[in-house]
Amino acid sequence: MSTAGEQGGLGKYIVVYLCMLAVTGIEVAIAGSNPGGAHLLPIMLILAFAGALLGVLFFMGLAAEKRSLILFVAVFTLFVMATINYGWTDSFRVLMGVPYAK
Amino acid sequence: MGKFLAVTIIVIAIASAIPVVMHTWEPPADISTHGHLIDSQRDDTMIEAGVSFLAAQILLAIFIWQFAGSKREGKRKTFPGGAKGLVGAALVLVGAEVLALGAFGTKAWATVYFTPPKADAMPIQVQAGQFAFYFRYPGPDGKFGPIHPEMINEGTQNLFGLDPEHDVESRDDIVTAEMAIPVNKEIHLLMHAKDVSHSFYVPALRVHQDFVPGLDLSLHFTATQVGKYEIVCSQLCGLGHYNMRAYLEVMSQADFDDWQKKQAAAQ
Amino acid sequence: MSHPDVALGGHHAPAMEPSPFAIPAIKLAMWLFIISDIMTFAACLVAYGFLRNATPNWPRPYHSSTIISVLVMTVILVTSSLIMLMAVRAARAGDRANAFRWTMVTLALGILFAILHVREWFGMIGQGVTLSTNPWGTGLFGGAYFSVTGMELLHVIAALIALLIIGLGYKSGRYGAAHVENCNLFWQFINIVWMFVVPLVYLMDIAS
Amino acid sequence: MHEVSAAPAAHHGPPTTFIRKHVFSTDHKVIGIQYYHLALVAVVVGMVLSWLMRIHLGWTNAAIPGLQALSANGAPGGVMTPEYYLQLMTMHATIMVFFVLTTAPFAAFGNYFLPIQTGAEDMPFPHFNMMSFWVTLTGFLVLVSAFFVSDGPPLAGWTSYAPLSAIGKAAGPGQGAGQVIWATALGIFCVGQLLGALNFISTVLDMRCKGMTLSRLPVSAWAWFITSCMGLTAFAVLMPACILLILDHVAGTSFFIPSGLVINDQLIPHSGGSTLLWQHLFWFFGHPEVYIAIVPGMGIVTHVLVTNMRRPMLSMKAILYSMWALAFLSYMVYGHHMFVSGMNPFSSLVFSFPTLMITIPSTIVVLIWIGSLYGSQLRINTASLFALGFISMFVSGGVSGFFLAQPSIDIMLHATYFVVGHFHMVMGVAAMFGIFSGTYFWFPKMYGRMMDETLGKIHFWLTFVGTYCIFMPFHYLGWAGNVRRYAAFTDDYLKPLIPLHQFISVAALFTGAVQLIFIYNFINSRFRGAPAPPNPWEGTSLEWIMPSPPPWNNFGGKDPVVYHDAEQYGVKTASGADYIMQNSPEQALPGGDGD
Repeated sequence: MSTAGEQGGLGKYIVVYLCMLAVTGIEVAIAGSNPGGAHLLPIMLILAFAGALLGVLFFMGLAAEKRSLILFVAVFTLFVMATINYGWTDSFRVLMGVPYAK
Repeated sequence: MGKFLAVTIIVIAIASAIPVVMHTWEPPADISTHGHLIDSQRDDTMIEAGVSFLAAQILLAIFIWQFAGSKREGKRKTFPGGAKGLVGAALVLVGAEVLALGAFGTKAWATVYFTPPKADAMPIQVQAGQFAFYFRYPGPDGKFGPIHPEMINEGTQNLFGLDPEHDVESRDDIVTAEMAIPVNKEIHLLMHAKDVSHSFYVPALRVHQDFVPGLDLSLHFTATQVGKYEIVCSQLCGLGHYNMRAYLEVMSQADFDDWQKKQAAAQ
Repeated sequence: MSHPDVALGGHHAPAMEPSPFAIPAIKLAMWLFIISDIMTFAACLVAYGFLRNATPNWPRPYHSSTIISVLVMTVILVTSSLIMLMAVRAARAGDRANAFRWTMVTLALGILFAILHVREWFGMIGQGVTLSTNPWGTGLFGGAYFSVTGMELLHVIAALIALLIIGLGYKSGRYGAAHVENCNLFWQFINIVWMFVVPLVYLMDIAS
Repeated sequence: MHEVSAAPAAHHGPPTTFIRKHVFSTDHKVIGIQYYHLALVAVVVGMVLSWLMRIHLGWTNAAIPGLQALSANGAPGGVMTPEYYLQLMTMHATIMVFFVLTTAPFAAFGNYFLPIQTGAEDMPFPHFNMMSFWVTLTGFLVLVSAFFVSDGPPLAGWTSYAPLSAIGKAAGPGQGAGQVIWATALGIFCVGQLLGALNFISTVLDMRCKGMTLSRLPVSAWAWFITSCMGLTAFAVLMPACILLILDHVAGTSFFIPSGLVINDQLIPHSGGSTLLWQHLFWFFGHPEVYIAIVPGMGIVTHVLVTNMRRPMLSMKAILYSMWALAFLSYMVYGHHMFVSGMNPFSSLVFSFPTLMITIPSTIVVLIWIGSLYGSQLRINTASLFALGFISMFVSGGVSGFFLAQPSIDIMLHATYFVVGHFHMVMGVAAMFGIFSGTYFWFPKMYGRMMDETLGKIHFWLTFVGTYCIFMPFHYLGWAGNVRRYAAFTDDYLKPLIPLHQFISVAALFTGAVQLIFIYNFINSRFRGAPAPPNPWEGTSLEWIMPSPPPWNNFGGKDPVVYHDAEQYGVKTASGADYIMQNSPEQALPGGDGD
């Protein structure tokens, strides 16, 4: 099994830990100073992905795994996650396409 | 046994093709201005699909005939061109075929959905509910009064939930149970669902669109033949689904004006 | 690569082809479960986003007190994740006592997180938020809020039970280091979901 | 999640009690057989429902004897009401899609043969595997219980489009408790399949015996692996969708119910939800599900064909890559179910092109099958007959996809019998032929006895012709604009089509009756068939190296070692056989047929 992570001290983990907290802190700062607005979503998503990526790579130890597992998880998950996003265009239509109802 | 299977497959393939070639079962004849695009796209696809179907079935049958139970000695024959040839053929021929179909088919789709109705198109609102269609004409002012769902009452025949006391636009609206339209005039159909999903399917008109509750969609079309056609519901809407229909009467402009007057008087 | 001890055990360890990912079967299964769970959460978040996007005037009820509570919860959860890593390190080194201790600290922080979460729920309920109604606007808000965070909370509770069972089991020698590692994966995954829940469910809805 | 420590039962010695052996068994072979029997029960239920529906469609006012006893409300005097027709249709579709087409080719055969084909003693998580079956069975029982609640099963179809499925009782009979039961059953089913998929994937990746490299895996194992990958993510989306649907029913939420709906002059007390959201979530699962039903069939058929053609496929790689391509495309095309159901018309084009692309891998697979027949020494037996029938059905059902992939043509064909014919041909009958092929092929291994070939062949011929007689006319009906899910045909333009419906009904009753031959053959051979030799079809993969049925630990405690891929057919060997088993170190002599 993977032995990576046993070498090296806790230093790496603490850096990641601080980064994850910092990501949340940045999110709060941005959201707090800039309430509302659709442009908030992409920023939030990018930050959340960055935080999650740190977690997956280091806390879950994916970075230390074999390349094949990294590829499998990354390609599989990102592909399927991307394909579930087809529906968005319709959410805009539900928002705007109601001219004759009350 | 193998030879028998080969013959059976060929007989089935040809028998399946006969009703298509003979046009035994056809949809109602097209009465719309855009329908020929759909029909020709459909017929082109039928040629390609039919050829693929017959070719595959017959090839399958021939090889079964030839090789079932064969016990040849010595060198085996492999399919000329081998896997590379077959994969190449599939990629190139089928790829080109479906791309072409997709690209040309876009035109028919775009005509129906991507072109806005003309400015002088006649607006008609259709409301689908379990299990009937109702139609609303805006009347002389050309405007529909707003719908108040809480006022919908079938007992008092307030089918659209109109409030003529407060809404000026509602006062001259005409509500009918059948749809009459003038021939050769573009109709801008505004679709509203009262309860669950329904569909507006007029085979003769080559028009098909679901009603989406909470979302008012619109369609536009022009009928070119006077006559009486059926509007049916094709989206499962409950126990009366099979029985949900209305008639579409395509009339000359003069007849339509008369009809509209008569309906207005009856309101 | 001596995974038979984990995947098989017992008297007979057959010779196997190596796994292409070089991880034992139970770790692979955990990764697969996480992939599947990602889709479950993705579906929930897409549903939430879809409805939210399609709703004008989505309520924005959160004030600084909520956000502080969420921040505290985040710090607790991320800290617990870090501590869980200590348990994994100890388990890898074969240090059962320490691994158990760190697992229990993680468990305690996890319980604290869950309690704060439930407290926040009660706070919301106290303000009149139910699955179908809320004082601020569209009734969808409550349904979306409770279903997304409920899904998260459900995972937290499942993970807490797992932490307890695996922690005790590892201490008594019933489970191996691989189980602690798997527990870590699941716990980290909850942390990662939280990274999305915080901005999407809370921070986007700060009252203006 | 953490019961994973449980080592395979194999390592604790064979189970001794009846319950551990046959009921709560962790042996993948027993679980496979349990799944198969579940599918068999489900398919009989589903088929009887389709009989009732077909009788009603052919002769709308006919009284069906005994039907009143089943549901006094649904069929007063034995004459089916329109709502009862829709309820039976919903149950027919749900049972067939989930508990037959997913369960039989994937869970049943996959459980039994995947570990054997990889050379493993068992799956890595036998307890999960056992749970997977019992959870699935629970799902089935919950679903069937919908027949016995007061209003009966739901009538919203297997797609359960909201808001019909979400409003509750007011929307129609069965939409209250029945619909909740339906959603609950599917949610449970998803859990069962998740447990199965975890096991399948880890078996293929981590449980291969020495020498069984990934490239030496038999094609059927690959097919189950690909299917598991789809199942892993597709069912994970259906489950939350079902939970949200249940919440709409029982907790008053409005995820799928928009504002301002009126039923019986009453405003529905829900607001703000979106009906399109259900369609997106459902079809995101729904399209991969279709491939979950068919890809194992493709694997089984390829496996059966390669054994009976006595030669390797022209290119097994092409088949494998095509199956992978189908799996990938299945996530990108789901919108073709929604071309005219209110989706953004621009999205329709986005979905249309990948849908058309599906034709390419499908064509590659069919061409490789047909091309491989050329020059083969095709053995005709029931299994290979069904495999050939599968190809024919797959082609027939596949070409109608040309039409349905194009949004413009879909304007005419959407929600007509053309669609019904298309998916019945491809994922119904073709998948069924795959199941039959697998059954006749593997029955000797699973039960230790041979099936009766004569009865099997009679079964094939009547089924082959019968199913064409049922489902080809569906296409003509749809072509003429016959809308599906109608309890009766009262429209003027549909009346001329009724004789064709009657013809279909007769064919359906006949073909259904023919299946009794299969069931008789199955039960009779199970107890009175000739004892099966270890390798009746002279196959090469590992399931054939052990006696039939294999012992409890598959290989008798000896580890097989693999030297070849599973396609060593048509070779020249010292013993004179034309094949080399995967575990035989023997090398082919030069001058073989295949050189």
